Amino acid sequence: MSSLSSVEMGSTKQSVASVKWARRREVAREVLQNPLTVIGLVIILLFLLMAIFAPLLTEANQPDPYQSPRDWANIDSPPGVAGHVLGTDSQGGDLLYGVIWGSRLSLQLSLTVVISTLVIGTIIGSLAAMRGGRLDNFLMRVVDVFLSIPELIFALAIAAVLGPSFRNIILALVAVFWVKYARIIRGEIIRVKQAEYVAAARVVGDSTWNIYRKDVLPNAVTPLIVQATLDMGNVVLIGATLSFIGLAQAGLTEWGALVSAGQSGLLAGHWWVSTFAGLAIVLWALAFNLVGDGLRDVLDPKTEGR
Amino acid sequence: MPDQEPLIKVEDLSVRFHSSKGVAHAVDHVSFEIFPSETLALVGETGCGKSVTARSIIRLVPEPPGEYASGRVLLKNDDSTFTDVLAAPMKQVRAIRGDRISMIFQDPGKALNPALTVGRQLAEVFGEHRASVILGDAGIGGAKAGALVRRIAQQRAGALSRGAYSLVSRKKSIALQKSIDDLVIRALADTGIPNPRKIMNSYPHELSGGMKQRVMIAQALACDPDLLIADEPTTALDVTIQARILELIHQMQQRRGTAILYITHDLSLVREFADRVAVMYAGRIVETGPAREVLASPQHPYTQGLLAAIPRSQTPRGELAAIPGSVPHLIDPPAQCHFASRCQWAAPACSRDVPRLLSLSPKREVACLRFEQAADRSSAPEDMPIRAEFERKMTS
Amino acid sequence: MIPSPSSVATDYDMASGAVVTLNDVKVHYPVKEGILQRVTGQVRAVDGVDLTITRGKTMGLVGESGCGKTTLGRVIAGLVSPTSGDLWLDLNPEQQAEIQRLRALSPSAMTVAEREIWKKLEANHRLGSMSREKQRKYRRNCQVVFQDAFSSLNPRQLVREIVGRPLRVHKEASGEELDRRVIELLERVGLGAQHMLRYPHQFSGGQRQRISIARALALNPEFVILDEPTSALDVSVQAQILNLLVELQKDLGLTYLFITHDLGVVQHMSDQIAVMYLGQIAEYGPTDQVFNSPLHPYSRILRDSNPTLEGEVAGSKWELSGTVPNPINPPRGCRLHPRCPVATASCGWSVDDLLFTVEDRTPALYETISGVERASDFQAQVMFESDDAAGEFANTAGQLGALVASDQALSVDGKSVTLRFPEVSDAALLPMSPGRWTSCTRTQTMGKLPPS
Amino acid sequence: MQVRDYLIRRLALLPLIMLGVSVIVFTLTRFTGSPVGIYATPNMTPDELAALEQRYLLDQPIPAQYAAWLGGLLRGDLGWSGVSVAPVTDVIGSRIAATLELALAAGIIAVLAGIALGTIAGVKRNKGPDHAARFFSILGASTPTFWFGLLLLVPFYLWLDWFPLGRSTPDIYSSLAHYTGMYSLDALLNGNLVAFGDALRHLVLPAVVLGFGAMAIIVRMMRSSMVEAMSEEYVDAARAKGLPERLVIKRHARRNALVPTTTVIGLSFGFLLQGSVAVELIFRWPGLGQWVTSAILAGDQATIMAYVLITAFIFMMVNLAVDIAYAYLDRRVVLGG
Repeated sequence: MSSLSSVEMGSTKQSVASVKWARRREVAREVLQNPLTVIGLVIILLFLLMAIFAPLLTEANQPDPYQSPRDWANIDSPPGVAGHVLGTDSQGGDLLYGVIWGSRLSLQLSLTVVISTLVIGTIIGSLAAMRGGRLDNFLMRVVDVFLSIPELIFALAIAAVLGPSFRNIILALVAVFWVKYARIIRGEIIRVKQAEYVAAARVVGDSTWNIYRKDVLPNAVTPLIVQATLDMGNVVLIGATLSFIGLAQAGLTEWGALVSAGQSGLLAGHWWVSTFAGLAIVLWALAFNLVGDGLRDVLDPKTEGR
Repeated sequence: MPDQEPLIKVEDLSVRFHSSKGVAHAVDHVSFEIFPSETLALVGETGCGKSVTARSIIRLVPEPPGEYASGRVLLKNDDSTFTDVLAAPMKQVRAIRGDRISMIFQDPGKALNPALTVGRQLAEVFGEHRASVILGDAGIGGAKAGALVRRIAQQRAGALSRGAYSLVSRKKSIALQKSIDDLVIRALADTGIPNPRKIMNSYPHELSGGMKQRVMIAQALACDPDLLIADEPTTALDVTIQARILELIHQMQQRRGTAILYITHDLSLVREFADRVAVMYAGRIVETGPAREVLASPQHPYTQGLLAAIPRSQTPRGELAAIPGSVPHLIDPPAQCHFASRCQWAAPACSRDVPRLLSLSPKREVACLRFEQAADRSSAPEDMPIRAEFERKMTS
Repeated sequence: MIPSPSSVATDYDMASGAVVTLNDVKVHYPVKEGILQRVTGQVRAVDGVDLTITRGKTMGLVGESGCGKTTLGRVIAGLVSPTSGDLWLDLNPEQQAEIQRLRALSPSAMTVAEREIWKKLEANHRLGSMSREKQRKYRRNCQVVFQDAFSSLNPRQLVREIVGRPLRVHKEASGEELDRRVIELLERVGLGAQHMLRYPHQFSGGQRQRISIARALALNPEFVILDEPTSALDVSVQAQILNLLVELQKDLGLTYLFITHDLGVVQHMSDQIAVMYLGQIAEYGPTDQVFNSPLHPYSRILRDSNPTLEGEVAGSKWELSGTVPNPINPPRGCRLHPRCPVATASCGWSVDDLLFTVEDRTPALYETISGVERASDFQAQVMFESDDAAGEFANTAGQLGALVASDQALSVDGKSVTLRFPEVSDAALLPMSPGRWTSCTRTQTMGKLPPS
Repeated sequence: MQVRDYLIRRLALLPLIMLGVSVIVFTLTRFTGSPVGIYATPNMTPDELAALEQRYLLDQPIPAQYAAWLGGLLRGDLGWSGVSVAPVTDVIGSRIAATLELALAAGIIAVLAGIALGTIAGVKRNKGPDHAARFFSILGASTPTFWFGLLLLVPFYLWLDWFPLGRSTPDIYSSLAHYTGMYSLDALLNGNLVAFGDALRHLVLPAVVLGFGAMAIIVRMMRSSMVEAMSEEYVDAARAKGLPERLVIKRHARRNALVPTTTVIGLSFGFLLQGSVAVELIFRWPGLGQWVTSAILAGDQATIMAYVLITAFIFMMVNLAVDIAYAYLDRRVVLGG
């Protein structure tokens, strides 16, 4: 019987890595087969580039780059007039500048909220599912309480209490969104704990922490990744609604705030102010929803192991 | 076995499944016949295409992703003409399903709708195929009843809530309901269920596995079909209940003369409950013949390997004759005998040509190049597998 | 004729000692109902099992779904802790006999010296009261191969990590030494180095079971629990795995506990067989004896209902009637009696059993009962509207449980039927001859099963 | 578990969760500078303010304050709404009917359209209608309600003037007897078709805007449970009985697909409540949503807190109703915690 020669043995480290990467590429190829997902990814890439290269695309407005520069001479000018590609709002704020710097704020908002809630939710959900018993019951009742207040209304109350500012919107969303992840990870861990490979690991005598780290979490995390991708879009949607109803600082280049600023001009026929900012929100949320849906079809836990 | 006209003739049936990885040839040019009140067993391991073949007989394979690539399924009518189920309009196929050919499934727990009572699901068969009988029993004249009553009878048989479709007159609707319930109770009682009325009103999750399978049998034989397709009817049941269910099906066949197509992976079942057997491997029939004969003297290497792998009382421990290797995948398969890679008599010709199902004797067929002449295959004799047994048998 | 009640633990191959000995092991799960989730009953999954697994042999554990065989396997593997009863490990013959003797004495009757010996035995051999280090040693020595090839391997790990894990957990090897050991294990089960860097979903069912076996052998255990290892496999692949298991047992002197519902497989693989029904052992003995001359109706019915390729089974086939009773309150006396074709009045018939059987099989008759006066669980007065209803009930009930009328269990007077069943204690597993045990009270009195 | 036990258990849990919500809201009120502000009516004299602090034990330790606050809440004293210059409870009384009317109308649209689209998408899997329904539902989930409102407002109100803003043409409604407080229903109950027509004209646009988002959630859930139901064996068994495809889908597949979807319908009602905040603002719909947005701009904490409590309560009642429907639909209800 052949056995691995020493040369091959030496290279086991790289070959393990290469096999793991081959597996990831295989999954990636499967995801990219769906055209809708590809469109979503392209849009996300564009937004990413727009956010990163904002200072290059438009000259940063001093002192606060997140307040769009005022061109008092051409207020409410339609798109393409006086050098304003997308036109200006009632205070002469350049809309193109607003949309570009708004993408930075959206990136900031979505990354901070999703990552922090993912971590908090996973910790609490894992504790509840692994420990079980009274702690599980207590944590799940707390989750029930949080979930009985609609997300936006809860966040709205927190942000209003903390005082209107973009930072407070982020804090409010973090305080509200972790619950969703706690519930998902708890359900998945309880499902995975019944699998025989977890019993096999216990028979071998591995510690609970190792079993959690090596067997339970990796197989329970997939639905979390799908939900996180979807929430990268949802979070911006809800954040924009909060700033639309006035919970962000005045004049901020946040898309929701821009749409709100354009609302009064609408009746006077200045349609462009709300439209472009709103379109940016839709594209952002659409992109992440498309990618999230594509991931869900490919990474369905039930068929994954087959 | 009666040698008059066959009830079902499956001719050159091929079923393919399209998937992102390619086209899988699940069933590949399969032909066989089923004679009235005969029990034919279709035997093979997981993925050999036996279930797809069975479902094709009542055109249950979903198209897409499935596709009937070739062949016909001919069902004999009373006037001894034949209807091709695969080509007939769906309306006609639906009239056949449940009335002339019916089916029971492997896991009765999954084959019964959890949200409907047993009685309601059973009544559906009567509502669909025996609406005139329901009307007759309820004393509602066939002629003047009109289409509306017929439709309501149909709906009522499967109606969600009994009140929803009450007829114009209260009296008629009670009579109608009573005639439906009588039919259901008689069907259930026919399978030896002790308290049919109680079972009729209970939900599937309240019944044991064996009881659910009895309900499935009652439902399948409600309209006294010509053919019952039993897709691994007892695999999900415990061995003591399995024996009783198989016994029940056998008795009902004796009483009604129903032909049975048995789908199973368990060869020992074939010996006790089947008249004829067809062994399938990787989408093709490799051997057919009377059950006892095939089990006593299997000709095809795969059948021999399968029989040798079953533990018997006197097989010394650890010496089961296992078939090496595993089933090849059937996605865009090359022209070959799929068993060649695992066969001890394989020869170069085996991995080039597809063996034809040839009849050794009037009732015995085998698909193996060992039983064919090099000349018919237009390939060099040394490429053909050795034909020792066959010559010996022919000359002796 | 019945020897003094001692446990099956005394009876095993004296020379090699016992890997595991179970005494009166019970596993009960609380049933919670209602708003406050109050405990209203216990599901008695395993309800008092005595068993000895002899070193170097294969013990077959067979029974239908829900009989508790998998739970018992999990208790022995340490995955489930027993509600009561003891699990003794590595007892040599003397210790085995000593424990049986001491167990029979009530604690007060023990002398100080005996109590001392009992303490020492517990500290060294009883799971739960032995030292952590000893427990960990047992954990290494007892491994499990599971049924579902798909769910017994972590889909996210490579075969190298899966098979190597036991060695890493017990820090036996690492780095290249670990890889070498893993390759050796893979080759031993018929796979090779080329399978090291692959994911479980890239293998067939049979290959996955081989990986599962390789993992079980990693710490070269003495004792492997096989929980339905081939039930999910096709016959041809099953043959390959069974041959491999036998080969490994010969080479490594392994002890197997082989759990399955397939009678053909258990007959082929095991030296001793324990047949389980509703959480208890119905019959225990050497395989061929249990198959050729079963001492419990259930073993016989299991054997007869299992289709075989061999000749026709002699005599008429017995059949079980009704369905498996609810494990929350199992029938009294012998647990099979409501379904058993040869049950007699003294098999444990209670009033409820009879009424439930009548209701299930002849509901019309059941409706004619107007009232029931219970003197006890075993004696009652059943009243009917009319005399002939009472009469009819008497003779139908008579044939139902194959009750022998002569036992005066039933007597009709006028409009009522009096039921007088003998008060029977729960059936116990008793030896009929060395190595042959049965819990069928009828066989215990008659010596053997009635001819079919 | 019996259906009865399950519902009693859910009812027993309700006050517990409501208490949890009140604790959260109470802690929020403690973040707002001086808590007495909630109860203070405008231009109160300092000693009147001191009396208020006494009454609500604001100088006592937190648990006592919570008890007093909760006592006030149970007595209906939620404080003073600076925005509407009236006690909070009265304002809720007058505005809750408007929000419920809008939410119900949007809900009906979302549920009917959602189930219909979801069924078609599930049955015609990976064919034309499926892709259309999926894209339509993803668009619904990605479009912010407020922007979609503005998007429809411009053509239908500004240019075509098909649909007016606000809740009804003034004083049409005032002459009618008030039964439910919902204009459309009351108009119907009064048999006054003109008023009913007018109420509908005002209701259509905001209801469609609000319903669109919720519909997206229902379509997605209905589609996935339809796809799952269609692959079940009892659907094949139904076909094997010779049933027409129409009946197989309606009586077998959809009946079971509705079971998980009912829970999502409950959840999507939460989406309606939170959507009404922006929609009521845009369409000048005099409901609770409009009231809370004005409270935010004015920093009126009492209104905001009351709004959170009342919406949580409505949301829980709806979920309870959905649970009852769930228990009725699927007999083998074995629902754990």
